[in-house]
Amino acid sequence: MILETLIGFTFVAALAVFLSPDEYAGQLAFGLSLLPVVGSLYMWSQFDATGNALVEGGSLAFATQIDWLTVGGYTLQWFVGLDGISLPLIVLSTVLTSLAILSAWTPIDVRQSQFYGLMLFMEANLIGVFSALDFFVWFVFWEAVLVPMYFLIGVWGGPRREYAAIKFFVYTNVASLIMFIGFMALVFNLPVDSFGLPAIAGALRAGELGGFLGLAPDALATVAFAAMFFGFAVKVPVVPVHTWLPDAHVEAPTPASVMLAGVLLKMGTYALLRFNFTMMPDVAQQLAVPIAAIAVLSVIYGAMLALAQQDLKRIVAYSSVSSMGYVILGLVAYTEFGIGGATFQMVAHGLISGLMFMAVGVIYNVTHTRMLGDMSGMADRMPITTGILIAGAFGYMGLPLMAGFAAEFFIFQGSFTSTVLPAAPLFTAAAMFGIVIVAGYLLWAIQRTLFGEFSVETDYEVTRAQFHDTAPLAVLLLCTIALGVAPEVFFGMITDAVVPLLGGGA
Amino acid sequence: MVAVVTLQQMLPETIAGLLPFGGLAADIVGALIGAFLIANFLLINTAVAGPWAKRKITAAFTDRIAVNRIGPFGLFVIVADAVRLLSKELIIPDGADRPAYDLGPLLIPFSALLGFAVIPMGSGIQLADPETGLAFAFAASSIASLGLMMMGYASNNKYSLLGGLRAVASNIAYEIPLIVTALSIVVFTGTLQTSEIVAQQGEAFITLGGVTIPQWFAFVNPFAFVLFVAANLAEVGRNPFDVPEAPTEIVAGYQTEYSSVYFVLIYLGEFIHIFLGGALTAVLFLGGAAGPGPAALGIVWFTMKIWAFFLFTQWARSAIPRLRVDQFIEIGWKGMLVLAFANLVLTAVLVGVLA
Amino acid sequence: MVPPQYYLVLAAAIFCIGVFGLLTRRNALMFLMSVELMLNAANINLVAFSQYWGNVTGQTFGLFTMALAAAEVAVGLGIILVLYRNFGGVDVTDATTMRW
Amino acid sequence: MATLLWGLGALAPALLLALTGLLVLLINAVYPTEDRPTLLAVVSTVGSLASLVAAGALLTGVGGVLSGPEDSVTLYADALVVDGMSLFFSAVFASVTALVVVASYDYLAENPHRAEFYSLTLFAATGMALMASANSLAVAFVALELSSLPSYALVSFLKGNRGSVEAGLKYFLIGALSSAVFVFGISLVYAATGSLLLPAVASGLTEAGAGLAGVAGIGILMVAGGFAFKTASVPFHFWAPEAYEGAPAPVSAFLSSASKAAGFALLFRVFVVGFPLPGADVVASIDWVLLFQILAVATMTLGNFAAATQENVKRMLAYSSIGHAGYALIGLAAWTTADGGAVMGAAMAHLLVYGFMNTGAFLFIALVEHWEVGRTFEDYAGLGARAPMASVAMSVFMFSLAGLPPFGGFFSKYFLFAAAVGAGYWWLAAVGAINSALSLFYYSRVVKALWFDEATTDFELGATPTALYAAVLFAAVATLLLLPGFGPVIETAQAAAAALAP
Amino acid sequence: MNPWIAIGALALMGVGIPLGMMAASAILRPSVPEQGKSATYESGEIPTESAIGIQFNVQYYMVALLFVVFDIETVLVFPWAVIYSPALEAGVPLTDLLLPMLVFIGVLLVGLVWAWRQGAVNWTSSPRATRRKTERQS
Repeated sequence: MILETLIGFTFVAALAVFLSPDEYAGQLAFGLSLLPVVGSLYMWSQFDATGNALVEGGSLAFATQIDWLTVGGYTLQWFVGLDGISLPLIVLSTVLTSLAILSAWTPIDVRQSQFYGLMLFMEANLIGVFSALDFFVWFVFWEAVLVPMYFLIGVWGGPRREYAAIKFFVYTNVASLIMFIGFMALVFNLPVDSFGLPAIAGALRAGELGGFLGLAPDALATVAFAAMFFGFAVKVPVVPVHTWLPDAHVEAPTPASVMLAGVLLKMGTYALLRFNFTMMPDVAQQLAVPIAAIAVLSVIYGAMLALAQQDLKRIVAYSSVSSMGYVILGLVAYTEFGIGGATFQMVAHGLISGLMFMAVGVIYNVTHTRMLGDMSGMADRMPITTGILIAGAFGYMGLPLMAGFAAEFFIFQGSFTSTVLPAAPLFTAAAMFGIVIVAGYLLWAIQRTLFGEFSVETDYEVTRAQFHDTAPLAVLLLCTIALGVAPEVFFGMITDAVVPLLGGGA
Repeated sequence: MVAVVTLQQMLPETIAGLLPFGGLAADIVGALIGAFLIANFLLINTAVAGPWAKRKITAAFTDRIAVNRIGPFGLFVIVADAVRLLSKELIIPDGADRPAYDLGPLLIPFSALLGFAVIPMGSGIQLADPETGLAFAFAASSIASLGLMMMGYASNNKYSLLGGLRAVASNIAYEIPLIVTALSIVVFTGTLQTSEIVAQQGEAFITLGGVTIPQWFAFVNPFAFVLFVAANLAEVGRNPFDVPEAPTEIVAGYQTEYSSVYFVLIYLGEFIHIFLGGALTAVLFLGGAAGPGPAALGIVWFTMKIWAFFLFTQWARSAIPRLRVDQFIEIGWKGMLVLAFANLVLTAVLVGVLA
Repeated sequence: MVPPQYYLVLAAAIFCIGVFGLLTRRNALMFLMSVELMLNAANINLVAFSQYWGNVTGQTFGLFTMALAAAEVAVGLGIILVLYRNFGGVDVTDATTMRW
Repeated sequence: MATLLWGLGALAPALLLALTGLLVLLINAVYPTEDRPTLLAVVSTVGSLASLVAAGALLTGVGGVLSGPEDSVTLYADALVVDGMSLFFSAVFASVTALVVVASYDYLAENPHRAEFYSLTLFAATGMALMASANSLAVAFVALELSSLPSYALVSFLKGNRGSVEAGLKYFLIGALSSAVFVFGISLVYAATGSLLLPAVASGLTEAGAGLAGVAGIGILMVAGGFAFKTASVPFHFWAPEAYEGAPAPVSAFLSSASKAAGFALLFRVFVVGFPLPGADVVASIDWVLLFQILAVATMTLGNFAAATQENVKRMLAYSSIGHAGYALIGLAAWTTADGGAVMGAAMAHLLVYGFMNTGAFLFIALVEHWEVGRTFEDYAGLGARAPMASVAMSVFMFSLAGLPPFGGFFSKYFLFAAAVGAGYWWLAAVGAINSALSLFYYSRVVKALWFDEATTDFELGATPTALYAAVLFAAVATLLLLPGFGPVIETAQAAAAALAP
Repeated sequence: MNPWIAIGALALMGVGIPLGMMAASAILRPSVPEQGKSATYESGEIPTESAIGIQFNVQYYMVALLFVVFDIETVLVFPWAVIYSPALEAGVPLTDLLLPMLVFIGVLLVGLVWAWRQGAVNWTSSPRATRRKTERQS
């Protein structure tokens, strides 16, 4: 019941904050958001699941399974539970949400209660997405995450917020529709009587898929895989369907982009792992080459684009596109280290990109510009912030003893030794080349903005950021370092959940 | 009982029987002759009633001596009046709405006459006896209000328009009580066939000291009788309900602009209408043509009954003051309607409980 | 006895006349009359075939149809009255504050 | 006597509505001069809620009239039938009526004819409840008129408002025309079959009215036309935008939700029970499944595309309700004698959910009209900041109408389309899905206007109308709760629909 | 024989006799057209504008609507009244015969009472009349 309690409490908290007066909304929201953090950490401490939730033989933690309704021979259930893959992401979402709320105190100055209410609403749905094990429960939460983000971008965003919000909404909804249709095409041709993901995964892995509209089972599986891959790829996003991301990030207010980069992107990769790569491993392995190609393309192309940007936020945004490329590469490698590292990278990148966006936001709060050319020598005035920003950048570059390093190391090790991916070393090498570019543009950007002697055109005195701005940065940095030093805390349970997947393949 | 029961031969059949030839031709000729006879019978009644009896009665009420020059008791004044009126010039007012202006006067005697088609007049004099006789009689008699409206509207005269409107208002206000009251009788009889209704009134109601009172519905349900007569007064537009004409308010209302033969027709129609009201009263409440003596005397009794109703209207005309229009309408909707429904429901309940 | 097809033809003809009037007249009252015509066409069918089938269902329904037609006219006249008050006419094409 | 009273019990949902209407009239007759807003509103609300409770109770077998949604009883020489379907729809009508009555308490703030409004609404609802349980074409016609005539008066209720009068006129003209067509169609069907009772009509069609087969076909077509008017679907749809835009917003809510649902209730019953599909033994009928496939596609496409081009929110909603009529038509368009229950039940469930979300949307418009803000998307700008709760509710309605999770509209649409796929008409579901995706565009315009855009003019909202607010919020909560609580709804609906199939 | 033949014949008479009288008068009567003779009568004054299309008391309209309602209802009562006693003799229970009609009339009466209290059947509502009414009540 703890999961339901968590989700329900967060919904109630969202409503309470929504109705609270604007002055206290921020403090109230932060206070309330601490409880989910405690809850998720408690679940972590009590975590006792083994194996993968969708593969037979796995056991779930904190699972509940209640019949919801039965229509046309299909039973819908309220079915939630955790395994080694979902727990880290839930911890990530709760932690990141409360830090994002903290970081929103300064920049958000209108309609605060609505803003924080939406943030908590989104958090509740995120917990749902990462814990749902029935397709409809999962889909409802999945779609429900989009709504608050739509409002967060559209109401509190920058000058072109409406364009960005609607672009984000349309992209993701169309993607969801295609994915939905693909999945339905699968389910209606499976001998299952419920939408429980384990049942469907079991049936699919057992190859019980039937034909539809004259399509042979294999062809149908391929089509559905493609549809679902597309649907999730838009969320990830990977090149070439990434174009909504920079707009959304640039226009979104800092806390929103923190959530977007830190958690929402992970929904895409999480879903890819859960649906495509868990349920249809053989199709995935047939399509390994194109997928890996897309992944590498995202890595390189995203990095290149980042290199070409003037806007700090755009730089981070594109860099996260390239980081997501690593995740997909790790997934398609189908090795313990590959998928495990990909999952670990989700968490790591969540923390680091959150850190980066937050730091950029802090600087923006003070200078009201994000353009490289407009500022330099920030280090003189904001030593702490800049220090943390530099640390984060190194984390991005995969500096040892940081989470990024661990994640990318795992991924590359996994993909290098991949058996299902032809010419794996080639792809790996190409992706590694991405790191060089990352290092390049980040160092260059930092050098231009933070060092040199101070100059910003402002009509007021640039001072240090307030404590509640820098505190979340510090916390995130600590987390990053902690994960980098001791990846086992998550990696153990992740690999435990990943190993069963590999048995099913080929 | 709902089945068609022809109690006796209809008048046309009798005539057709006398004709040398048979078949459809005989039916048609017989019908025409019968219709002609009945129409003329009514014309005679009206001729006596209109120019002569009306004046005599009014004079008697006002303690005068009316027409007494031409012929015995001035009876020939009828002829004189007829010639006088027919030979008057016909003046069509400016801006009269022409076809309507001419049709109106035609409709009134037409509707009144048509109503008589189903009335059993005793001694086997009845033109037709359809299953829906009563409904037909009411339907035919209410065509008149259409004519009144046409006249009032087509005369292009404000008094006439008011008169026409009032006429329609009065007709619609009192037609429902009239019909509903009649229905309370139908609840007894279970049929709309006039002859059947009359026949059922032949049975004995109660015997008081050797005198057998027939089951006339006037005795069975006097309340309905009173209502019916009152509503009938309004329908034929006589005092105290002659608001539509109201010569002292709106100078004869819808007939203000009519002269010569049109005036005659309107007059004729109104009197036949009075007789029709009397006939319906007789059929529904007074045992139709029933009376002491041989059945052959039926027509006499019938004539007496409708004349009695005529006398009643004339008495009312001379004795009772006219209502104001607002009182008139409100009595209709607030008084008569409610009473009529109360009567209907009560009758139904009683019939149901007693039966 | 008249074969039923004749009644059908008659009713159809009256119905079509009603439709024609409905399409050609712009006066709301004319519109009402045309609708009455169409309803009466239906009544002809009902009564005729009530005799043809030998049950009174059709006739009874004819009564109801009349009643409802009258009620419809009552409401319609009310609406036309307010139409006259608001638009100063009973031409259905006068009332165009909203585009079709 | 027993049968009579028992029948009264079985018809309680309809009778309660009618009695409440009469009671309202009596109250107004007792106080003809001063109006008693609270008393009237309370009486009407209690009455409609009582009807709702009665429907629910009968549906769950209380009173022993029905054993369950699949059971059915016929009353009064089979002229009326009370079964799961009729009670299901009665519940819809009752709840919509309750919402509308509560909402109009504020909307009619200084209108002297409050009592007339309430009684007309209740009488129309009575007619709808009777439509849902009509087992004879005669009752069908009478009930249809009983629900239509008060609606004409309601649409043109604001006597001084030209828009309202014009709307009433157009609604009335089309309504009179279509009712004439409807009754002529009935007369033709009677000519061919010699009966008006639906089962008898069905058997009459199977035994073939000799040379009158064609007549029956034309009659069925005309009857379908009459229904097209009531449900505001092609080809008798064009009154809807005018009527909904001009009418007082609560009335628009009432018509576009309850009246439409009533039309569908009757449509489903008449065609499934009365007009068997042409087959081996059926000679005199038409393939109405094909007919409704054409109508459904035409209706939903036309409605959605027209809605996408509107500037006036109320008019947009009117067109969108035409589109939803198209979705509900799938209930017949995908009908198969084998398992029509699934798809038709899904359509019924969709109509129920639609009843809440669409009523709520129109009531929000009523709220805005009450504040005299304006009618176009631009006028709605900035409302989100001024009336957050109501705007949240409106956003809920919009997303739910578009069929997005996590709202009731998602499930009702999903199960409708899934049932269509299950019945083999996957292309119908595809068209529906495409239309829903399109509808998201114009629904989100409202949300965008509410929350994103800044108010062009700095306006202030008047005092908060409590009852109207309560109605809107209640509708929103219902729309939300219909997602987790969808189970019983869809199960009841499908059981009832399956029981309907011969 | 079919009664309607006879009725038709009487209808013929009903049209024929008036037409005959018209013809007779057409032969007898003079025609002297004269200025002002054909002016409509308005108490001897020069008539003002035409009487067609003048506005009159809206109460006429109210009454007409009331009539429509009750006339229709009479149409529906007719068959009931006819079959009432035969059905009783056929042994139909009284309640089944009577109650529906009572309910029907009851509903109508509610309508009538409402219209009454709304003043739909009050012809004049002049302030003087109402004042007198109130005085009478007090």
